[in-house]
Amino acid sequence: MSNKALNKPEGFLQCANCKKIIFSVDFEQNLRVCPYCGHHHRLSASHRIEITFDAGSFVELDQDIRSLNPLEFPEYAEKLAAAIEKQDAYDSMTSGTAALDGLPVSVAVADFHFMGGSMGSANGEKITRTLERAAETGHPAIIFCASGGARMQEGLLSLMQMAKTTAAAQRCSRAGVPFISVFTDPTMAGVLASYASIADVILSEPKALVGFAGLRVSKQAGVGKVPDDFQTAEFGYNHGMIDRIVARKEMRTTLIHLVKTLGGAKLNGK
Amino acid sequence: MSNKALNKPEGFLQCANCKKIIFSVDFEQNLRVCPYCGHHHRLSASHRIEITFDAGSFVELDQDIRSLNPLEFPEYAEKLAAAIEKQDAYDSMTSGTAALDGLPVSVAVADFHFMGGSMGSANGEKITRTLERAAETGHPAIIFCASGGARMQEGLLSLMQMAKTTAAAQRCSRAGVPFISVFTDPTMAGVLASYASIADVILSEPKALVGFAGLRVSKQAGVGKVPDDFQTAEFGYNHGMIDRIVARKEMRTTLIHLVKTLGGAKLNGK
Amino acid sequence: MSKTHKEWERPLNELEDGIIKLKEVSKKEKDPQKREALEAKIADYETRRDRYVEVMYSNLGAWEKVLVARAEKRPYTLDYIQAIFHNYVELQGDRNGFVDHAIVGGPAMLDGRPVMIVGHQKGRNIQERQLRNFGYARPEGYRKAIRLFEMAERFRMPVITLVDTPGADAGVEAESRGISEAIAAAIFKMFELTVPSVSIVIGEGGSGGAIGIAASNRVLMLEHSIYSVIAPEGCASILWRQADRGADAAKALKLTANSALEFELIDEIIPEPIGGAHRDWPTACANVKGAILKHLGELDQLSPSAIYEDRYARFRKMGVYEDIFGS
Amino acid sequence: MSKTHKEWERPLNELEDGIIKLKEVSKKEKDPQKREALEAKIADYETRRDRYVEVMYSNLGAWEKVLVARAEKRPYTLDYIQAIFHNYVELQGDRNGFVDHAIVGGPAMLDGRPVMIVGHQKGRNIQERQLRNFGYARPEGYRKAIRLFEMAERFRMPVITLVDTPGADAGVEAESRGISEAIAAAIFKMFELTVPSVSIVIGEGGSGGAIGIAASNRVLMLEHSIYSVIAPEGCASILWRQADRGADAAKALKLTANSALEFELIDEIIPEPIGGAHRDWPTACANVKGAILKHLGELDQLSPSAIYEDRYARFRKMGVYEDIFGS
Ligand SMILES: [Zn+2]
Ligand SMILES: [Zn+2]
Repeated sequence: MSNKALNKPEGFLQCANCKKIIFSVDFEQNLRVCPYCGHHHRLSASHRIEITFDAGSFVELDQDIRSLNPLEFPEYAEKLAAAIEKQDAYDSMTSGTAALDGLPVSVAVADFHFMGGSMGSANGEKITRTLERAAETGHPAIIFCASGGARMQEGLLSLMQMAKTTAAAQRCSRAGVPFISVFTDPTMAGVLASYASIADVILSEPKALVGFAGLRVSKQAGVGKVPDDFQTAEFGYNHGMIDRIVARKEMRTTLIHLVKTLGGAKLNGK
Repeated sequence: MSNKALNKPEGFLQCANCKKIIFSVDFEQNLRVCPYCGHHHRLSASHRIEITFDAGSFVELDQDIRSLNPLEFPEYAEKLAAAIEKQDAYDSMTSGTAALDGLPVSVAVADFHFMGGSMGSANGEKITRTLERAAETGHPAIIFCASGGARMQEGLLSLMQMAKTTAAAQRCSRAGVPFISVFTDPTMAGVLASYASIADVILSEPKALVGFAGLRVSKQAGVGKVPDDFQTAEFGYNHGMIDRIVARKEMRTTLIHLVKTLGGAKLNGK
Repeated sequence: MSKTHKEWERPLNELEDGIIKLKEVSKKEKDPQKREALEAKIADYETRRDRYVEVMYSNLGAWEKVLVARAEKRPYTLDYIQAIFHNYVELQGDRNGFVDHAIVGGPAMLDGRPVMIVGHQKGRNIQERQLRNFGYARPEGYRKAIRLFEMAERFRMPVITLVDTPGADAGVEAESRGISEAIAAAIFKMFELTVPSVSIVIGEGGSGGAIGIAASNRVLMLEHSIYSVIAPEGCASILWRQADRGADAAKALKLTANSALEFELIDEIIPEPIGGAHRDWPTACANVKGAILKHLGELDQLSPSAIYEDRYARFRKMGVYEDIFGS
Repeated sequence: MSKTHKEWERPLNELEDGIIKLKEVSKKEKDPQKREALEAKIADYETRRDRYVEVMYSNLGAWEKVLVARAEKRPYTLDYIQAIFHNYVELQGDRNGFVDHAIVGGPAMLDGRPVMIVGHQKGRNIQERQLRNFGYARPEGYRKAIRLFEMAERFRMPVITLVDTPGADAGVEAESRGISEAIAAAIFKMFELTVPSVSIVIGEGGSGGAIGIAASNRVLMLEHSIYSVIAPEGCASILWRQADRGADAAKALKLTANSALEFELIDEIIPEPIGGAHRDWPTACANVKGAILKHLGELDQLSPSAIYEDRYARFRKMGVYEDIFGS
């Protein structure tokens, strides 16, 4: 299913889920959540940052980090260049520092539009730095995930990003600093099977696609029937993997509560 | 099912499981395991100690500890006195120190024949001391369990033995000393839901009854059908709760391997 | 069969219903004289009601305690959380494939300080009761609790647990996922903590299911709560093969807060408002809050390793036995 | 469709079958002269066979490595354990309700010192293959591994892991019990360790399923093993929508030990006997043992905290990226 609201006649859009026509102003005011069916359309990293953290508090870091093509993988250089050109960014992950109700946090926000948010060397490095900054400063880490998984075109280097980012999360944990990951549509495969799933708290937007392998692969591998809500956030919630499904408009408040309580001791220097 | 081999004409017994007649000498040589069906008949604590640990290595401790009747629970005093009289012991648990292939171990061995091996204050105290001795000396703890659960007649005091013995196991773990529990028929309820199940390694004799509640209660509580092997050691093994089903004649060797490997660092003073 | 709490309180409830009706009549009454008479009657009934409640609750027997502890209108864990804490974020998930709504928990603020809360949760209507499995927690509930305990340790948050369960789920599914192991592991994890922990039995403290989240530095009981190694009905059924002799078993089991205090198994009894917590939630919640603050305040004086040792020592001494020669 | 290892080795196998037959004939031959001629022929065939093997294996392409890494007769984890260690006690149980036979492990002795072993296990016959889920580990396998890692840390035992999986189980059941979480948690746990850890890719190092037990201080690969972010067939199917272009994908993915070493993702390549590990188990096992002893010996020099930092630093530097202005 495409997750992109389609542009319709001037000032109107069509919901990617229920196909109803939405007045653009309403759509934006409702944080790109369909007012009819509640479908959470994908957000760009900058939009997500804007609606989540204190106004003007975000400071971007690591913005020049970009993947190379060490394997000289077929067509990779072209794809990467096109993504950089189109998204005006070097990677799907935007990382830096921000504040939530005045409390400092170390953040990274994924943008699925950049090569499906796949995790290559640059992506892994930015996540790692985000978690390391949290461990060092004692400021809670918050990562918004959106990814199809590891970036195949960087081969084993990409697989190692699973280990590297998870190691950084462990360091954060050892330092007693909270790490909250937020699943957005979609959070899959190598990202789900590494740092994203070992956060202290895992939140998810409603109906986000969340799973280990593509549905086709799961069906081939399995014997039982596939539940209707398979690989949705709700399935993850009902199977103990997600702590809370949080509607987009409640996300900021929920994060503030968590940062205050879980980060309380560190943030007060105790 | 009764677990007691019945005495038959001079020199013969009947297997409690397959009902076949067994020559007593064979039965004893086979460690009271039926040569026909492999049924492991219950053992007394002294017999278990004899066949498990190095000959003559066992030194009993805590043998004078006995339960009182603080709740003045109906009929408890009489039942307890009768058990003491019949079993010539103050409690179902025999505790002390022993050796396995020359390596020192802290041990406790339950005897189901004493009031169904139920855990009251005396029982909990002996388990606690066994685990504390392990933590202090660095000698691995080995506990053979056989119990219907907590001793109802000591009320909340019995329930607290679950916490007390589990705390002692935690202390053992914190000290880096291995704790191995061995389930024998039956290992149930309050004992299963406390120290027995948080051992580093859990072994079980084949077909031992192992469960949280009586079968009747489980059936009432549940909705699904009851599997054929429900609440057997094999069921526990297939549901991730038991590490190994070990035949009685392999138990000593298995314990020696575990004590050598898991206890290696501590026993060599590293 | 033994009475339920509702049946036991019927005379009282009838009196209360009568008062409500009289009040309605009085409100509609135009004649001042008649209204005055009615109001006098109401005042009289209320006095009688209060005295009745006082007498009824002043000296509850063990079985009456069982009835009150199980009362449907008693405040449950989420009611206490709502009244006492702020910024509560309930966290689900055992991270093992299952979810349990009979145990709830998450971080929250208590008068400006972060704490981690874990508690059994019963349901108040039939749908919620089913969702919450009638308060019988499953393995995943205890595994969730373990996660929250670990988080509390990592982030240096005191742990508050609220105990209110008839017992852990003993069904085939729960058994297959290791209900015994889950309870044992939860107790074990509580003993690992170097942050303070306070547990309060707010209703039913039912056997293994209760102790699974009650291995704390301080264990308190609400005045009319119960704490028992086995449900009285189960005990009666084993002892006398008569499940309906629960009242006799309750007495024999000594499952009241007074007995628990006498055997030094709990640290304090939290008084309930007259007529029980279910008659006055705000007072019950205030008393619970006061008790938590008091005990946390005391535990705040201890270092992390002293917290650990204090908890160990607390349970280490539990038990009544004779050791003739020592050893 | 691409060839299997068996098909690829067919000419060689035919030659070997021929040699076996000739030997039988020779053994029965009574005439000394004829026997001598036969034996000369055998010797000639054997020389040719040896040269053939040498040529065939001296410069394997990426796809041939895939075939060899998957060879049915290659030694598996339990074969290495059997040959290298003593007193091995296999421990089951995730302590969460499930059991997985695609990951095995337990404590054992290595030349007199205790170690903890964890490895993927494939099956050799059809029953065992089903039991072991064809080497696709399930969540419970990783959770068992976590238990064993924790035990290793508690009892100060080095951890040895043997990696040999086409990938983790991606089925509906595995998903419902959190295969992703289980892998992540296993990696996480490995990074917690302050005891040394050594991982060896002995066959297939298949994506997440492999890294789940391969976050060690030292990661080694057998000469003809492979290590890849995705199965070549899966990659081909995504890239070109042609699963049978696995050979092309294998080349593009650079999944050989040489490439892994070149990108500094592994520490050493363990040589295999000529013709591959499946042709000479004792030599393969001896080489693996030698490598373990060598690396453990080096790691023994480090303090627990240095072990932890060494592992972190090892993975921290992995990745090839440009950071124009730094930051
Ligand atoms: Zn819609
Ligand atoms: Zn028999």
